[in-house]
Amino acid sequence: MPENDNNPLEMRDAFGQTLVELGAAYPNMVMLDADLNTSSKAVYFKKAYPDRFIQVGIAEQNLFGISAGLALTGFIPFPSTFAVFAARRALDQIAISICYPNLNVKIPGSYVGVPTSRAGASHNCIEDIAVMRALPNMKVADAGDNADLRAIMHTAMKTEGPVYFRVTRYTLPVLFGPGHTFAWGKGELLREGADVTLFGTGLMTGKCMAAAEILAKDGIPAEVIHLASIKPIDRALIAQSVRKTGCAVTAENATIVGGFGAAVAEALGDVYPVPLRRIGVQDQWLNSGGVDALFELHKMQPPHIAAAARAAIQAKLSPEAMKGPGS
Amino acid sequence: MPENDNNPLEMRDAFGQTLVELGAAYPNMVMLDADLNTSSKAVYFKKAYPDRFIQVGIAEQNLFGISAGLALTGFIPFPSTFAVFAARRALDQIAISICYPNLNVKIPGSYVGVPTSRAGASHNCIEDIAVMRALPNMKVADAGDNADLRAIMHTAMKTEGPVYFRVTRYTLPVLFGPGHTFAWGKGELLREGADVTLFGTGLMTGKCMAAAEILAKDGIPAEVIHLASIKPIDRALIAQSVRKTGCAVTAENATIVGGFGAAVAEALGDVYPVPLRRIGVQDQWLNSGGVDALFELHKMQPPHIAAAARAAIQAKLSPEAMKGPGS
Amino acid sequence: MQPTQELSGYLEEMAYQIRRLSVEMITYGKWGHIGGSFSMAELLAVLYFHHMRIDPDAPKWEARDRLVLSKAHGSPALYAALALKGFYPIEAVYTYCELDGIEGHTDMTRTPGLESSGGPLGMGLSVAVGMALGLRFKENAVARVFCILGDGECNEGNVWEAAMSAAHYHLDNLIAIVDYNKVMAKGFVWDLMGIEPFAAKWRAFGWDVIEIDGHDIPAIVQALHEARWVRPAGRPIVIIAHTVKGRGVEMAEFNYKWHTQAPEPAVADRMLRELSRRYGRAEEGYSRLHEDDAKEAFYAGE
Amino acid sequence: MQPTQELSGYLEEMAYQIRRLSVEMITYGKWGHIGGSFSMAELLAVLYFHHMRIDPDAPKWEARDRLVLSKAHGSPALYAALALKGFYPIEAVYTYCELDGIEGHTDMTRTPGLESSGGPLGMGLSVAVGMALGLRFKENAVARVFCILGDGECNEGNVWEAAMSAAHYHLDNLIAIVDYNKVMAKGFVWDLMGIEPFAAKWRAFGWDVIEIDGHDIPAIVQALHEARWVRPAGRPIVIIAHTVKGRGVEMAEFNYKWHTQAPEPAVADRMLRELSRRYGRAEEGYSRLHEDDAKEAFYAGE
Ligand SMILES: Cc1ncc(C[n+]2csc(CCOP(=O)(O)OP(=O)(O)O)c2C)c(N)n1
Ligand SMILES: Cc1ncc(C[n+]2csc(CCOP(=O)(O)OP(=O)(O)O)c2C)c(N)n1
Ligand SMILES: [Mg+2]
Ligand SMILES: [Mg+2]
Repeated sequence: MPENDNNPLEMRDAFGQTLVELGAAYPNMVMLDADLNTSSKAVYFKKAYPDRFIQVGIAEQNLFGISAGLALTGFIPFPSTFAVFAARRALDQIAISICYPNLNVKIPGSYVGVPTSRAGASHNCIEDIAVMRALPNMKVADAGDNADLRAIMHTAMKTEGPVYFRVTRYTLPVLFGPGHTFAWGKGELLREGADVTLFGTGLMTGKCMAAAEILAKDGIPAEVIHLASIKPIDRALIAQSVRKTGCAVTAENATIVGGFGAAVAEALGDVYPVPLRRIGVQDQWLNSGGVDALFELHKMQPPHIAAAARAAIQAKLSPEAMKGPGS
Repeated sequence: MPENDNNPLEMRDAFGQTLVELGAAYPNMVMLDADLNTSSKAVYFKKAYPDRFIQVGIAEQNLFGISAGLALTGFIPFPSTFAVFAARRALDQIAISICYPNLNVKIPGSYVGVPTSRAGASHNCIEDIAVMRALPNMKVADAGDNADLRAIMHTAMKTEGPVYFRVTRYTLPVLFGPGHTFAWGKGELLREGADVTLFGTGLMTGKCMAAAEILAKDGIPAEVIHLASIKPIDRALIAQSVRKTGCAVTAENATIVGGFGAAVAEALGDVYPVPLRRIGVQDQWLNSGGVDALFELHKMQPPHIAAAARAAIQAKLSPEAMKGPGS
Repeated sequence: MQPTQELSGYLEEMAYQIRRLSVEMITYGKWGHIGGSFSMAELLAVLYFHHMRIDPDAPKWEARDRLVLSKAHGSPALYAALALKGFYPIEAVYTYCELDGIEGHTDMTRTPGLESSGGPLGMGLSVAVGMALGLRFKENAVARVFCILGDGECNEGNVWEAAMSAAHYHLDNLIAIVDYNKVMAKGFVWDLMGIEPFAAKWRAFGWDVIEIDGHDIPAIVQALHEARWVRPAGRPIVIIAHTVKGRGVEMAEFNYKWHTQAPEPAVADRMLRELSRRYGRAEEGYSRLHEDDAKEAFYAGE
Repeated sequence: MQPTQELSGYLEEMAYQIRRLSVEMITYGKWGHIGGSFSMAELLAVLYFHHMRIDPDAPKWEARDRLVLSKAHGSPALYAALALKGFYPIEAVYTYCELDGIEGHTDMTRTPGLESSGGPLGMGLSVAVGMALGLRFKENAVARVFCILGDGECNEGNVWEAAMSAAHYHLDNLIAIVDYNKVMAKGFVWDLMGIEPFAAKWRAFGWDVIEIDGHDIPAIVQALHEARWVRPAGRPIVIIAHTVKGRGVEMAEFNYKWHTQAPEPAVADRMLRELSRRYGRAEEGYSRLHEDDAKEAFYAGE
């Protein structure tokens, strides 16, 4: 079942469909669920391959431990739960039972960030990028659209070792054509521009594209780079772009502390330091609210990205203006 | 029992002694242990105030949940376990039962990083800084010596809300005099220098001081700044220093992904971007070994810091040389 | 300790209002868990309007009883009970899931009367153990700590860590109540992860067990009385309340599809009318049926 | 299934060697857990030298039995068993806790014969459940998965999550063994966090229980035979092995102070001499007593 780019699905449905595709190609793939399959859409796999679907109940520690055991007997497990429960409830199991022995487990983190919205702070996952990135051996990705998610999942299956990828409960605008592929550590230049680079990951890349339009109207050419692969990250492309533009903005559907923005900041410090503005949840709990209201509240909409881009340009032009709020 | 700076204790003993001091000053302080008190040195408190010591057995999720309940009935709990089990095993409980309602719980993370040494990768905690920093409301600190730890603990008691601080199983060289104090978001300039700034946290600050000596012998004046307060971090002091030196090195007893180095990289991107080299565990598991052998293996000794400083200076002087390994 | 006819009637009315308000807020908030709110309506009614020593005018009264809703997705029913009890105006429930409103899962910093924050299952009993220990330290012999758990929630290991420690510390000032409604998020408990023999598990973990019909108001009154005044003998007490998930409207009963789902306003209207008929009240539908609602319909599905 | 005199003697010798090598490697590595290594010496001896279907020349043989050491701090005893079995040379154990050597806690990527990596308590049974499910998927009816747990470890909720799921999936190809040595890291189990009634807990979680003296070799042989061939009836099986922490040298017996502690070489020498006397062997001390050891004495304490 290929995704239908003309009538975009919610990303979680694209996730479910891709699970079915992969299940056909990999007879040793098994899906595990902790009582959330019709929400996460692991249910697609359950319906297609009931014999390879394992329900563990509401027990996330066990979910990941069992997955380790299945990987050790030759299966490729997809333990599925909400991202908060992967990143927080079962972190020790993911770290030691899975990452440490580098087991072949693919972990989808469902219900990430703002679009989880009304469920509130305990469920609107903002810390998974920071947390998963900190684990040695773990690879981390956040898809920009459904085609990207599908490509990530296909690549994940061909990658030996643990992978964490985010699945959003949201319908994303189409960014990529049908032939789209994904490779670890490779970013995608989506739009060229000379004045500032907008680095997006996950659903925020679409908002970066919209921000670039806003900036273009003001005569500011912004470059947009999509970095679905957060770990490893495309340091070469980052360096190449900021060497031209001289300043950057990151945008992620997550906390700006330690996550994607930090990954770019680390890379910039390593390869080419420039002023950086980070868009995302500003170290607050992501409480309940409507999706758009939350994007607005946390200043994650295209106009906010555009404003951050202007601030970055300003900082580049007048180093004295770089004194941020802290100085 | 004040710490004895002339005959330095292992930091965990300074921790134990300070617990006893605080227990005298705060009758509503309670200590919780998950079967590790003679290792963590929570045992000092247990012996002094047996009525305020609660053993929960080997059950870290429960350890932090119970602490939330005690905080809600007016106590100031110190739930104590190894750092890995706070940061990984009980992260959901720390995040939602404690941080989210901003409860007054003080969390010591014992046995951090390299000096945990022989216990091996599952116990040598490297990800706690990245993980704890990602939680809204959480404050994070890593002491440079025993006096610093004592100051952090005293300040933590006067701070409303959750605090995470690291306790090392190691004897650290003395950095601070007896009148030493600690304030959130305040760094300490330990040595002035014009060519490069060495930002240290935890036991790595001492190694930065030694690195500065090495550099001085080569005629390179290095500035050393100790940032025990990792979150919040002293952005003003960071900016002020790098505006002068133009490049920096961070050094932490933890993974360089998402932790202290990332916090500094984030701050630099915000306020004054300069080339940055990050010393710490390079995104690998910190397997068993002798302490010195591990510091050597992971290139965390003063000569390595000095070499990183030279590389940072090089990058500052010839921007083209800034192309790091990734570009 | 049989309640009077009058008391039972009053508590029944409160259970009815809890159900009504749950539907109102879930529909208006466009998100929430009907099944698990309905199944504990009688439990909350008896706790908040008869058994618990609490004072809405002094929500932080030191000697009060405390309730931790561990199955925090059942928040609508609790928010309704707190509003009906007078902790805040009834109107406030219509801010459910709104910015700066009442949080989808429980956030104690935003809602008076809430004793803890939650969302992730399995955590609340530990918090309750901490409170019960705290009360013991304070030598408060009267106050009780209640903790409501889901049956599916009891899959979580954290529950059993807490259970073990409560027995170890002889916390007979702690009363857990399991809303044993036989259904979890995506199916029946026995199908997804069986928990039987359930009472035996609690007993083996050192608890005293009382089993009741969790919709039978006199039985609940009696069980709580017993748990507070008769049973305490150095063991924590669990009331296993056999309930029906979604109890109140037929389409939701024992049906996991109404575990999490906001009804369309028209469906809510039908639900509420059915509810009033069941209770023998004058038929009354959804109060905001015709309100022009500009909110996105995002969470209507599961 | 009484073992012959000869078999018992051989298994006793293996238990003896496991204890000796544990002391050797902990002393030389200057870190490690003597008490919990000693208490399971007989269990490992019977498993690795009699019961388990494994082949050191084909460590990844698909149809092999598997053992997950959930109490991974007991690694010295397991490393000893694997070395004695021939998975690697005995000499390798002297790299314990060294750079690029055998890891302090278990790291399966470094040590042939290890079936999992560990360190944090409470996780292993889940991994074993996954393996048992995996074997079921593969329609391997013969292989068994063993999992050794500590008694203190059973405080961990993760253990009970795993236990519940093993019963739910009728995994009678899974055999858990609890090294019930009555002591955890800092004291007695009943004092720090009581787990009794312990067998009742497992039964209430749907397991079949066998209780034995975990130092009685014929009893272990018999229990494993029963667990593998007699008991399977759709329920996972737990062997509660009553043991003595530190069993083998008096100073360590039932003494939490030897839970984690590397002995000074001279103390190790005394320990090993005592051990040989107890086993009626010629007195033999610490093999590297006089070796000039430049390694830091860092972890000598707890
Ligand atoms: C740790 C955790 N895992 C998963 C969820 C998602 N979730 C919310 S409610 C629910 C089902 C709860 O079932 P049960 O405990 O039986 O509650 P009730 O039937 O009373 O609604 C699940 C899986 C969660 N909130 N927390
Ligand atoms: C999750 C976790 N918490 C704490 C520890 C530290 N620790 C190592 S061994 C041990 C005591 C184990 O006691 P028990 O399970 O009884 O094992 P045994 O007596 O067989 O050594 C503790 C607390 C750990 N390894 N993992
Ligand atoms: Mg239920
Ligand atoms: Mg023990």
